[in-house]
Amino acid sequence: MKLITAFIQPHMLNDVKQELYKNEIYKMSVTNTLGCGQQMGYHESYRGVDIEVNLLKKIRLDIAVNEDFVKPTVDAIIEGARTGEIGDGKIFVTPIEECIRIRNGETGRVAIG
Amino acid sequence: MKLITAFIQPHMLNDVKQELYKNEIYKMSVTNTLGCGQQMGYHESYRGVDIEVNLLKKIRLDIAVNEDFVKPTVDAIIEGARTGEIGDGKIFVTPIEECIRIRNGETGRVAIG
Amino acid sequence: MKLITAFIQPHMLNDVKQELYKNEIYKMSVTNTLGCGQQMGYHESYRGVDIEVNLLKKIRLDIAVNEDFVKPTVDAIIEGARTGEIGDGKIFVTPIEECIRIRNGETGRVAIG
Amino acid sequence: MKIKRILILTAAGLLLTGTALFADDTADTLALYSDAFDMIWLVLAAALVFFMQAGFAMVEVGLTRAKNAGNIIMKNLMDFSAGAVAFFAVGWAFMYGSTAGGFIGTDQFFILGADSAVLRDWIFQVVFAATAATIVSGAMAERTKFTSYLIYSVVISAVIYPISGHWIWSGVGWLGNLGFHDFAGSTVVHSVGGWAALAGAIVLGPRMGKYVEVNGKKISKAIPGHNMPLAALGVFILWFGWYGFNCGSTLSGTDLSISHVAVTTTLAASTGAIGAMITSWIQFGRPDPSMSLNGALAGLVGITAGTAVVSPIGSLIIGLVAGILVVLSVEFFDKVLKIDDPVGAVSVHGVCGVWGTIAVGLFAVPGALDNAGLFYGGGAAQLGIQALGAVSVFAWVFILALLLFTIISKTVGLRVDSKDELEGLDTSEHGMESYSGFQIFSNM
Amino acid sequence: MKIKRILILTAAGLLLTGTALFADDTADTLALYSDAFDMIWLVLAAALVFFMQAGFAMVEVGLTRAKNAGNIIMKNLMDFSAGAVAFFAVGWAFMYGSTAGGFIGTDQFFILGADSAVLRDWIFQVVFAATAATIVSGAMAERTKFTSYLIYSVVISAVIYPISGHWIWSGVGWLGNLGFHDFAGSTVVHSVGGWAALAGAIVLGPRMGKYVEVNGKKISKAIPGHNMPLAALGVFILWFGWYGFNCGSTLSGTDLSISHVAVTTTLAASTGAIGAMITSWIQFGRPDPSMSLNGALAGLVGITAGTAVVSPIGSLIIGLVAGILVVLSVEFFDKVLKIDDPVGAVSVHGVCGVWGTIAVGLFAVPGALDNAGLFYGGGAAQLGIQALGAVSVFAWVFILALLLFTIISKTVGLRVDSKDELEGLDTSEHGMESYSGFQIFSNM
Amino acid sequence: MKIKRILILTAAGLLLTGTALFADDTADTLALYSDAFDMIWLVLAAALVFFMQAGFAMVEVGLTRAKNAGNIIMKNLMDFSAGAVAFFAVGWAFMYGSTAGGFIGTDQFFILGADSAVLRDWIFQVVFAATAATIVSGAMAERTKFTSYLIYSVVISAVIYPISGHWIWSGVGWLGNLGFHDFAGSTVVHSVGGWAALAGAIVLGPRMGKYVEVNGKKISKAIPGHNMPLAALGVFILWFGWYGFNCGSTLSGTDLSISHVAVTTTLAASTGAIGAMITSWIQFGRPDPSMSLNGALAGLVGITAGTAVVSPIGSLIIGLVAGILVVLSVEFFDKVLKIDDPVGAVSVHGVCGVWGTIAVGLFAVPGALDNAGLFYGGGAAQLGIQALGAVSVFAWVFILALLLFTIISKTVGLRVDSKDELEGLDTSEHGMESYSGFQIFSNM
Ligand SMILES: Nc1ncnc2c1ncn2[C@@H]1O[C@H](COP(=O)(O)OP(=O)(O)O)[C@@H](O)[C@H]1O
Ligand SMILES: Nc1ncnc2c1ncn2[C@@H]1O[C@H](COP(=O)(O)OP(=O)(O)O)[C@@H](O)[C@H]1O
Ligand SMILES: Nc1ncnc2c1ncn2[C@@H]1O[C@H](COP(=O)(O)OP(=O)(O)O)[C@@H](O)[C@H]1O
Repeated sequence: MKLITAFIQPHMLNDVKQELYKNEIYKMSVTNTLGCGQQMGYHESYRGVDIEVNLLKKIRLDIAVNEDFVKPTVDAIIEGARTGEIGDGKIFVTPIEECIRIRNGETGRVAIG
Repeated sequence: MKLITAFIQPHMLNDVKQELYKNEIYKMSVTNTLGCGQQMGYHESYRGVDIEVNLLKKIRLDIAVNEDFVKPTVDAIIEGARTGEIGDGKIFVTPIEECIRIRNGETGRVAIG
Repeated sequence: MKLITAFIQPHMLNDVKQELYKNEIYKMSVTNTLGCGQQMGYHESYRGVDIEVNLLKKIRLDIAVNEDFVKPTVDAIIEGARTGEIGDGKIFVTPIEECIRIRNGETGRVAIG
Repeated sequence: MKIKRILILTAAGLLLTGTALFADDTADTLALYSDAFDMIWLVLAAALVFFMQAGFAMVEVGLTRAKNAGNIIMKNLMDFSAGAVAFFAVGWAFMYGSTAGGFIGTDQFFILGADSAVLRDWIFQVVFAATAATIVSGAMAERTKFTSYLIYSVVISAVIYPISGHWIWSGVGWLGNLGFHDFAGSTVVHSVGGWAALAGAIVLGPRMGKYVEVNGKKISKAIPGHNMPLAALGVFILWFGWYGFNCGSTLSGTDLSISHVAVTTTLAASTGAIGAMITSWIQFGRPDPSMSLNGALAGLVGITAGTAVVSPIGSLIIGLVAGILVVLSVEFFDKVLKIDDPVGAVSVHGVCGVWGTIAVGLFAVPGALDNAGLFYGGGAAQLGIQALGAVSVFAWVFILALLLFTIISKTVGLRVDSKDELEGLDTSEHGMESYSGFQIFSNM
Repeated sequence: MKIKRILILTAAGLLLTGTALFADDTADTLALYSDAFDMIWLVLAAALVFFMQAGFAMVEVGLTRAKNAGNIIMKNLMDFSAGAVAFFAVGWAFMYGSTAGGFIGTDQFFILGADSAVLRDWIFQVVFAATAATIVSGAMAERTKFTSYLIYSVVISAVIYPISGHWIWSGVGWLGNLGFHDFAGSTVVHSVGGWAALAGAIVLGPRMGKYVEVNGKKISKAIPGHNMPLAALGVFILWFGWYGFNCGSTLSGTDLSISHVAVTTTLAASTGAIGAMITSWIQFGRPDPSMSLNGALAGLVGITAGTAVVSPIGSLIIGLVAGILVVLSVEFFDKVLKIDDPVGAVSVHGVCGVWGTIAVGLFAVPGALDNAGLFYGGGAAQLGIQALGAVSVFAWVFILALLLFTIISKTVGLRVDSKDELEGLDTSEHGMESYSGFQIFSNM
Repeated sequence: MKIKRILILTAAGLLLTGTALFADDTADTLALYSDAFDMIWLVLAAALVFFMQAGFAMVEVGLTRAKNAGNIIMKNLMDFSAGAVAFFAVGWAFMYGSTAGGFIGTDQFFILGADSAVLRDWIFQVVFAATAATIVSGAMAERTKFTSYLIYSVVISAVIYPISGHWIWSGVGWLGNLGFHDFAGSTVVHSVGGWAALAGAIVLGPRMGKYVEVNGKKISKAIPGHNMPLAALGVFILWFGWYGFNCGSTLSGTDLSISHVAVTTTLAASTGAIGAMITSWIQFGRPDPSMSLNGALAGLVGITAGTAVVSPIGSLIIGLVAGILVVLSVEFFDKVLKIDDPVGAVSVHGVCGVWGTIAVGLFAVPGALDNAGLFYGGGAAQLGIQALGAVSVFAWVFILALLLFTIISKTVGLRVDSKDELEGLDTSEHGMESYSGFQIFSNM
């Protein structure tokens, strides 16, 4: 089992969700985050004083899947989130050793979906 | 060392905390998140237009523990969070390779607790 | 590739960022979280009723790096976040199996930076 | 000669007529002006009192949780709207119609045939009725069924408030006849609201998680309000509106005691805030903002009855006591009686309303009423009447409201179910969120 | 004898003079007082109407997304500021200057040479002009270029509003001469704002993500507002300000119909809220807060034209219908016409403004106008005139505004680009955030 | 004959008596009405000015960080409450008691023996004193010890404000006697507040993180405010209240210059907002909301001194200049002097207060004062007096406040410790959070 963690542009979330749904991936967790990557920050100002904003608003997506679902999931995220511009974001895949469904205590592959 | 990540119902947090305390697990991190799982979303409406809410409010719990604490921790979470209904949530266990206490630079098993 | 996850005091974020920049680590994700560790909670009160606050405001930092960057990153975080007092926080290192840049599909070591 | 005499007579005659005509005209104009003073005074005061609805809404929203904000707003909006229609249909009639034995008014339903003076009085009175009604929503916040609240709103504005109001303010009511003095409504408005709130809070029971058993002992837990700036804004709006509430209660724009009322109102509010701040500082170790805000309101409620008959120094003391009282009372209801009143409505309006009513019997300056207050050597006569009034209105309102809420509870149900309460009433009752997009810990 | 006669004559003479002098003095004082009544009445009413700007700002902020809050505020602040200067320079002249054929005023630019009475009238009128102007910002929220909005503000306050205003309120306008009755501006102010808003919303097009193609059918998506407590506060402020708006429109502080106006205003607002609440309950299964808030405003807009000439019972009905209408109208514009109006400005001000105007022809009580309303047996005469007025003003405003927005759109551009819209106008237009530090899901 | 003559005489006599009686009655009524006008005018104006407290609270809350919101509210609530009691006890006496050499009042402590006219004046004056006091809290926000702020509040309301006020407004003060003109308090109220704020900000030092050394150079960092909608609401409330502030300062409800005051006030506020918007646009490349809001206030402060004596066109210019000035001044204090004033109180109230005072010497129309303004050919006489007044009050307030804050700083301490400042004053000073449940980046 793998945990797929993606950082994407907030306004791409809807498209990503649609792509995931198309691939029958319905389970995920979504968190607000601030990101600093290759994308340059931008400048705001407040009362005439410049603010360098280098932590940009991002969405963090966590999706736990079985091995065979890793590729479809990653592809779906890319499909939904890619614009080709800096700031599109990044995907990390990490191993999961165990997964438990709280409701009934099921574990492992069956619990993840 | 393992990282136990649980997604639970927001209003079960207190019960889960109590169960963890009972098992002498005091360290944890709590994050607000939105989740999409087996639990169906619900419908809100705004000014007469339907909104399908399929990202439900969830709490993400991260607890880093030594191996021998994995089971008690998982059990405590289940004990606190289970209602037997869809939406109860899920627990993921992932490996941690290193753990460092910032205060004094301690690492490994002693640092985690 | 490793994922370095640090929980630090909110007001140390700036210092940590400066230290990371010094070590040419520019990529990171920052999330608001609540933490419960060795640091005792404190007491607020509301309308005369005591509130025991044991979930303290923390910042969660996620930084994905290649192996050779693990030590500099950890050191930089410690440099920036350490005051020597309880509550300084903790760093966890977990393995990453894959990393993909959404923009161009690059994977692995080149994608992380 | 004759001609001259005739001339003189004619001149005098003309003079007479002219003067008379002029005098008539002038008298008419002066009468019109007198009416105009009362008109603009009462309509502006009514507008100010209306604005207090916004104040109540903001205080209640601010001192409760984010997940119920929309519901509270709806309750505040609709208790005014439904209440105004109810007061139009029957409330006014019960309050100011021809009396039946000093207990209830009996005509003028739908204020039919009202002239401009009656309409003026109605507009000034309806906002008072609405104030009494809306006080309750705070004490019943975060757990009451919306439909049930609507029913309650209509009943208090149509029946409960107007009848005790008739006793005191109709000019022919039994309490008023006894010499009971409540200038702007410490009892008529605030206590009525406060005691109805108490009944509601009792029948409803506390919010989930408010009182928790720890080692067999129920202890009170804090459920912090989510928006102090709005709560503070609400208090400032209420204080602002109170100038209409109290000063307007001269009922006349040519009554020069208006400034006296304004001064005592201001001073009592100030010492109320100071009193609550200091008390909270002593009790909890820190000056508590939400208590200090309550303190200002407590001072205002406290001075409302006696504002025209106590001296500025008297008002300082009345406000200070109200400020101290409100903190102790909030603690008492919460920690001892374990009655859950999220915004302190019972303490602010009920308890301090009674204090204000009683204070008239203590601080009334000589000459203002038939009897001076106890502290001015007037003996306990006025005090006794004031106490009688406070008790009578308490009994009337509390019993009726208890009945009303119990009936609602047994029939349509008074409380949302626990899942809905946890989730928040905005979603369950209105299917929406009040702070869409904001990330909020909804488990609190 | 002679002496006596002389004495008498002298006495009478003195008397005559004395009385005359006294009468003169008194008359002067009475005239001054009359002016003073009008002065304080209109200035206070103007202040109340000014405060409605805060109400509009809060309603619009509350019903839109957090990422555009600062932009909305800027629009509300600047449309008043720029509009006031424009109305000072030319607006007043076009509205109240000597008429050219009943169509437009032609002098008094910069209100030069104005005496205290004209200044008084100007201050009361400028806040009405600003109300008309600011209505539009809600309908055009979350996607309009700031510069373009500024241009629009100046044009509506300087030209569009004053000219149709001249037709009706100048005393010499063609519509007024026909007997068109719009007491406080259901048409003059609210419809003007509403129809300009409609034109703006059409030319602008909907917000991104508002209408989505699903299986070849465009369906409407909800874009929830981010702050219901502020929206509610805004409505309470507007309602409060409306006492200045409607009651002040007696234009005289000695007009005893003020209380009548206050009563009908209150009742219509109440039934407006009730009507919208019930309609939303039936239509959507739940009592919708934002719709109920709109309902109160709809009731207020609806009663504004007829407030002085309809009975309290009439006002109850007018408000109720407005409350029902506003919900249906919001749905119609959103779901059928697919015109995106984030706050419902077109429905509240345009549609209910027309309803209020028409309602005069239905509910005017006998004696109030030349013709009684249809329901009082006065026939359709007044109704016809009212309809004519509503249509004329619609045509004038809608066409001109359509033209104006199209020109702006083709030249400076009316809409921000899509990246900026997604990101939010606060950052793109003003380089700042409105809720710094708060964690907000900005993808909504 | 005799009888006839007697008849005539009697008739004339009767007539005389009747007329006299009637004249007496009428005169009494007219005098009462005159009092009534002043009464309702000043009490309503006072209520409006009181409401400005809410405006200040919201502006200050909005322009600072979420973690200090509750503290700011407490400061605003308590500076009024403590200040009102102080002004009651001694402030009024120092300001309006019998003069000692035109420098200080010496009797009427506790306004003992005040009749309705004095009470009326007191209520109108106390809200002005409170305005001066509350201005300071903004400049000292986010780092001041609550106890120390309380001490300051009492001293400014009891001593500093009343004494310079005595110089100008008592009718017997030395500055007033020289012909210094400050209609509603550009100097008396706003500059006093502004200069005390300056002293406070200097003694306190900047907030942590406001000025950072980069390469040996201190540069200014932005610390964004957390709630623009509330800041905007605050400005609208202040503007609304200003109609009471300025128009009420006629001190008479029968003074027909009220409308003139209302017009110049409105126009100056408008051009103030416009001026600041344009200046910020030029300076920073974008129209800045918080600066534009400051601009409206700057225009209002600027017009306050001259509102009754400058023409509408004059007011347009005064406001515009104030709007430009406020932006430049904010930048100057922040970037050049490195004095940290979170809400721009020094620039808005201090600098623009002086500008408004000086502007009287430039724009006073002929006939309004002894000397016309410089631009109307009246020479520099008035200008000189105005400048003298501005400088004297600056010296008086700034030195005294500097002393006061230094003493506080050396004794009880003026500033919270750095850990508390980082954590936020809500937790450290009041043990609570203002936005419980909201997820907020508290590291900002
Ligand atoms: N090495 C990393 N560690 C943690 N988060 C990262 C890392 N690289 C990227 N991110 C996250 O992904 C987001 C997008 O990164 P960005 O630099 O825009 O991607 P790209 O390199 O494809 O342009 C960042 O804002 C950050 O939140
Ligand atoms: N595969 C997954 N990947 C990421 N998060 C998940 C996954 N499955 C569940 N979750 C998280 O757990 C929450 C609870 O899931 P739910 O479907 O209600 O559990 P159950 O399957 O036991 O009913 C979800 O809302 C989501 O936040
Ligand atoms: N075992 C753990 N699991 C998850 N989070 C932890 C753990 N230990 C510490 N944390 C996080 O780190 C933060 C700092 O911990 P703290 O106890 O203050 O560190 P220290 O032990 O160095 O004093 C905590 O508030 C929590 O968010």
